[in-house]
Amino acid sequence: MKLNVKVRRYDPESGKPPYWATYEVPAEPMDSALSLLLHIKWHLDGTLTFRKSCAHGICGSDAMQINGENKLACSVLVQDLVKGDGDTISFAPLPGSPVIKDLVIDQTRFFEKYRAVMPWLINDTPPPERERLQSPEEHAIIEDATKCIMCGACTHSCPSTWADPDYLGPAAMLKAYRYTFDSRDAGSAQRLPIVDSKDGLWKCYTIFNCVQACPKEIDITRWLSALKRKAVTAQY
Amino acid sequence: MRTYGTNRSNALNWFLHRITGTFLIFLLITHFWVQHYDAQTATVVAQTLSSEQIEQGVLPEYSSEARAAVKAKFGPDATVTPYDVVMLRLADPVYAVLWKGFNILFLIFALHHGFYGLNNILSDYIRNDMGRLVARVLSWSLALVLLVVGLYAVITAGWTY
Amino acid sequence: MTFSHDIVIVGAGGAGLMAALYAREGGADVAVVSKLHPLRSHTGAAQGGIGAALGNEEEDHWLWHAFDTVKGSDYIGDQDAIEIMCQDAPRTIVELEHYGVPFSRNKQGKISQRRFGGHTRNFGEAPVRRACHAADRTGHTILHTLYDQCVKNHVRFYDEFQVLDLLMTPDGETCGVVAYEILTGEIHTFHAKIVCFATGGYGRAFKTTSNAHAGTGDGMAIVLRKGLPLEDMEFVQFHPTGLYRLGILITEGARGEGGILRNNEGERFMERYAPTVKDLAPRDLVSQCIYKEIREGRGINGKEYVHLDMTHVGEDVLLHKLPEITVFSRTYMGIDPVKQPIPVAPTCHYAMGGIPTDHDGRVERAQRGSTVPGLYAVGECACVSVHGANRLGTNSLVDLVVFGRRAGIRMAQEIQDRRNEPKPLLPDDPQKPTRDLLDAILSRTEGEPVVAVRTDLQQTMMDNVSVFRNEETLTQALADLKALRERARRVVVRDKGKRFNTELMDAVEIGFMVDYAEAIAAGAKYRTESRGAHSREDYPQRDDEHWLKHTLFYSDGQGGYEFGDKKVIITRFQPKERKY
Amino acid sequence: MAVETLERPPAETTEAPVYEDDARIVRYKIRTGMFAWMAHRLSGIAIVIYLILHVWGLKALTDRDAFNALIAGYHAPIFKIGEFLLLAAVAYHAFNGLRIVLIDFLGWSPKQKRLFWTLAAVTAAIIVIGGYPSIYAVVTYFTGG
Repeated sequence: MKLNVKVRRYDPESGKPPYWATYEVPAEPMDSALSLLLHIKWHLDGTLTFRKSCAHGICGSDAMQINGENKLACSVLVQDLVKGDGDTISFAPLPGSPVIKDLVIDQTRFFEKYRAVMPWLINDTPPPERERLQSPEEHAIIEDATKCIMCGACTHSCPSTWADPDYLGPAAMLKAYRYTFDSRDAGSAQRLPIVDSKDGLWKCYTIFNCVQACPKEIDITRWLSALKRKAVTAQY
Repeated sequence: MRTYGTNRSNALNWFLHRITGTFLIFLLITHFWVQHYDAQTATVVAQTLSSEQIEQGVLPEYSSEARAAVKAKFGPDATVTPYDVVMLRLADPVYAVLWKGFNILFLIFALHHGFYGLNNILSDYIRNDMGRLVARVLSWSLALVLLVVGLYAVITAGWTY
Repeated sequence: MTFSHDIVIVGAGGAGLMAALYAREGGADVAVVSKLHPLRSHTGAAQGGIGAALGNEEEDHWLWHAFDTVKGSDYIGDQDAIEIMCQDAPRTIVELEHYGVPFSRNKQGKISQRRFGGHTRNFGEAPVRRACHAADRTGHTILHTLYDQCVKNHVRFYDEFQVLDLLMTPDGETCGVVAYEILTGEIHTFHAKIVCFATGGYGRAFKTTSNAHAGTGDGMAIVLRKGLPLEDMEFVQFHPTGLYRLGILITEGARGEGGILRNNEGERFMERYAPTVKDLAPRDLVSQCIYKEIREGRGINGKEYVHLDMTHVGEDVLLHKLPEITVFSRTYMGIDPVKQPIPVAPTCHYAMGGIPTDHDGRVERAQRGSTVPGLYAVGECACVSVHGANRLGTNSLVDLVVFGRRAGIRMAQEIQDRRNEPKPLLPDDPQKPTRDLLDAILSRTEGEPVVAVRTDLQQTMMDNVSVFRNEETLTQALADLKALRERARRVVVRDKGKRFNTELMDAVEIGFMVDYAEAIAAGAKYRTESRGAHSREDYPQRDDEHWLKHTLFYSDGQGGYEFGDKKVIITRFQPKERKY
Repeated sequence: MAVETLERPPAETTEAPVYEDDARIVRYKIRTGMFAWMAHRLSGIAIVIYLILHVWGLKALTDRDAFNALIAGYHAPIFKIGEFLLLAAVAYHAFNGLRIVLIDFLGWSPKQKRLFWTLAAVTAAIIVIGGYPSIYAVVTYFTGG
């Protein structure tokens, strides 16, 4: 079938603001959305710019807004986006961060927030000779959160992030959850004050856009709620 | 690089917001019931008055239960106006303390819940810190004024009756 | 602009981050320069596990692991290096665990282990549970944890900087790299005492691959262009179970958890080829068997794939131990592995060969001991050689972490030893060759687009240099590559801008790809025997008399090349026939 | 120029601008969660405005005539419609608030969509039953009943 692919283009060197370009692209129902962009770049317009790498949903390069919703381009198929021949698919950069060019956003702020939550295991007791023990039940608490690929689809789908760019956002706070609830971690006294602040947890209004956008289907809101409860109990 | 998350905890306010919210559901149900559905005490009834009627001072008509209760309390000559219906509850000292307590609690919870929520919205959409501070001071000042007005009204109601 | 650091690591996958982390902990000033953000590295795609004789599930011994690795390598892996790797693996995994890697656990709370192809108990008796794993996201969790630790330890990251040239003094001492900042289009010089390549593999030279779009083997080509050799490039691993047509990896862990390969008759054909370990035979063998089945007309529906049957292992195992591949099958094939078999075919997966190094990651110019001052290589782009002619599943991650760690420690030590020396002087105008290269591409207005050249390159490599090769196909491939070299020099890009010009980088990469593709094809033609993943139809036997040696490929950069030999080190396990 | 870098210095050429959309509200596909949140905010704002007027109105409690006039005013048709809208806003806000509390306190996040539709049905029922008198009064007023 033939599809109309609308792409939000922005060329900083032209001095012009972003605009929509439309391309006619042949596609099969089982093609990924990324393959449409690759077709444009390789055969129609080499100037189209987007990030890509593994092309099967694990590296997290190609999160973007597809048909008005944040998705990983490589993990969503044409058949799930359109009904048939001549339909339109739209691609835009993730909303809420500065655009560098076309579908490429500046992720500086996104990764600053990640760094801010101390995303590493904190445990000052000398480690044992062998691995630290962790029961399967304790592991299960954080397993869902360890699936995160830091693609940014969640943070850039959050109305709180759009409104306030300083909001830490779901991705960073999920990292905070992942380490704080790791049975091997002893750093919650340092990490919790960061997420328990005006930039943190309390701007999560359980909107669920992040859960909807997450390509790894992580129930982010569930884990952020657990982090909220922990922050409250840690205070009193 | 900007430093994130350096101010004090907001956990208590967040927690209270949910607690007050939950309580407000029950307080509201009671409030609604008493004001609208309890035939004896409802001051707002399912009746419509035209603007001419309101200008002429026409008052809503109350149910026979309400009229009977008012007359039983304040004597057979008592008029049955909205004010009297309210005073029915507040004139009895024991009952009044209960109701006043209820209303004071309701007032405080509603103001905290409402204005905390409002502040969330303001701080979401106002980006600079000064703007946020101004909005916060103004909105909480308003809440304080309302608290004073409300407390005064609830506490003094019925004193002169 | 010139940036100055003690150590510059090129590439931020598992090996690069491991080296960076340990070098940083050793007190060195470390910069990691990567063409992708580190978390986008392809280590994240490693699924099934990382092998180590921890013995958490049953008795295991590092020597058994070493034996399996040697046998898996078809006896061409260097046994001293393999011994180091297998001995170091348990300790390294425990260190990773202490860094926070969220491994799956068994009931005792220890790291859970499972079966994997080629890993056996007591020198080949039966499959053993050796692969430590985090569900089927093992590489992903290791990559993210290492990045977290590097951030904690203030490793300096230069993300989305593509390294295009290696800088050496006239005496052959390493002094830095030249990189192109993709964001701004600026060229930068990195001045360093030590440069370490960790640029990964080259799967994108083949049409069907499990590798990322970024897997273009840049580091190998850059080193090759400096007159340094590439070792054993003819050994290219095809993973037996890639999703049909897409090449997306279905982990060997799927067979480790009980998955069975079946042909169009529903027959479990691996029983015929490897009666002891059956579906858990090493990858080279399974890939060759699948190709044989297909050639003999037993592909499913006459097409070029077979079935990976997981329907009997149960929904619980699929959802909890193999969740990713369950999702892949559902998303990309529309197949529910709980109910239907998965269509699979071999997919280009791993480069056994690469930049020759010693046990500490130091690059060697020719024979053992001929190290290049200040130059290191680790990970898939390096060849220690622990994988020989065929890598065992899980051993890539072991290679990354063990030799990444060793290189990191060694580099920190070297910086300590050389702390009073100044950095070697940069050459005059170090950026000139890079600038010229880019200007030439940007100023060209007539020519072919990159994609045309790349497609043809991938096609000829797939047709002629994949699982089975012979004199004829390899001659064809070399002829094609000669033409492709000329075409790659004349590609034209439409994007002439400075900001995030990925098309320009594609044009540079195609030049790299031609260079090492030639090393692969020429090496395959040179080695007239069949060994491991290198299967010559015209020389079907292994020939230890002539070919129990490594090949070193040197190029003049113009299509001329020559070979050198390097001895294989044998310590405990004498070569014998490889049967499973 | 050689730089001993601790943190990466900014790139030299930064003329080409990044495009930053300053909008605080973004067009995005509205699913249950975001709908629930938007409606919660809007109803919340409406209720706060009502709260301000209502508490301010309490001042009349100290004056019999003023209070009677105020209550009489509440029986005008426009206020009857307002009364209905208030009920709708309060009922929605209360039940969605309950949903948020269940999600935050009891971790009911996996059930949030089902919870939304269940509570939406309850809310609709309450609005219909509770709002019937107000609507009936307005309708009879306008149809001259």
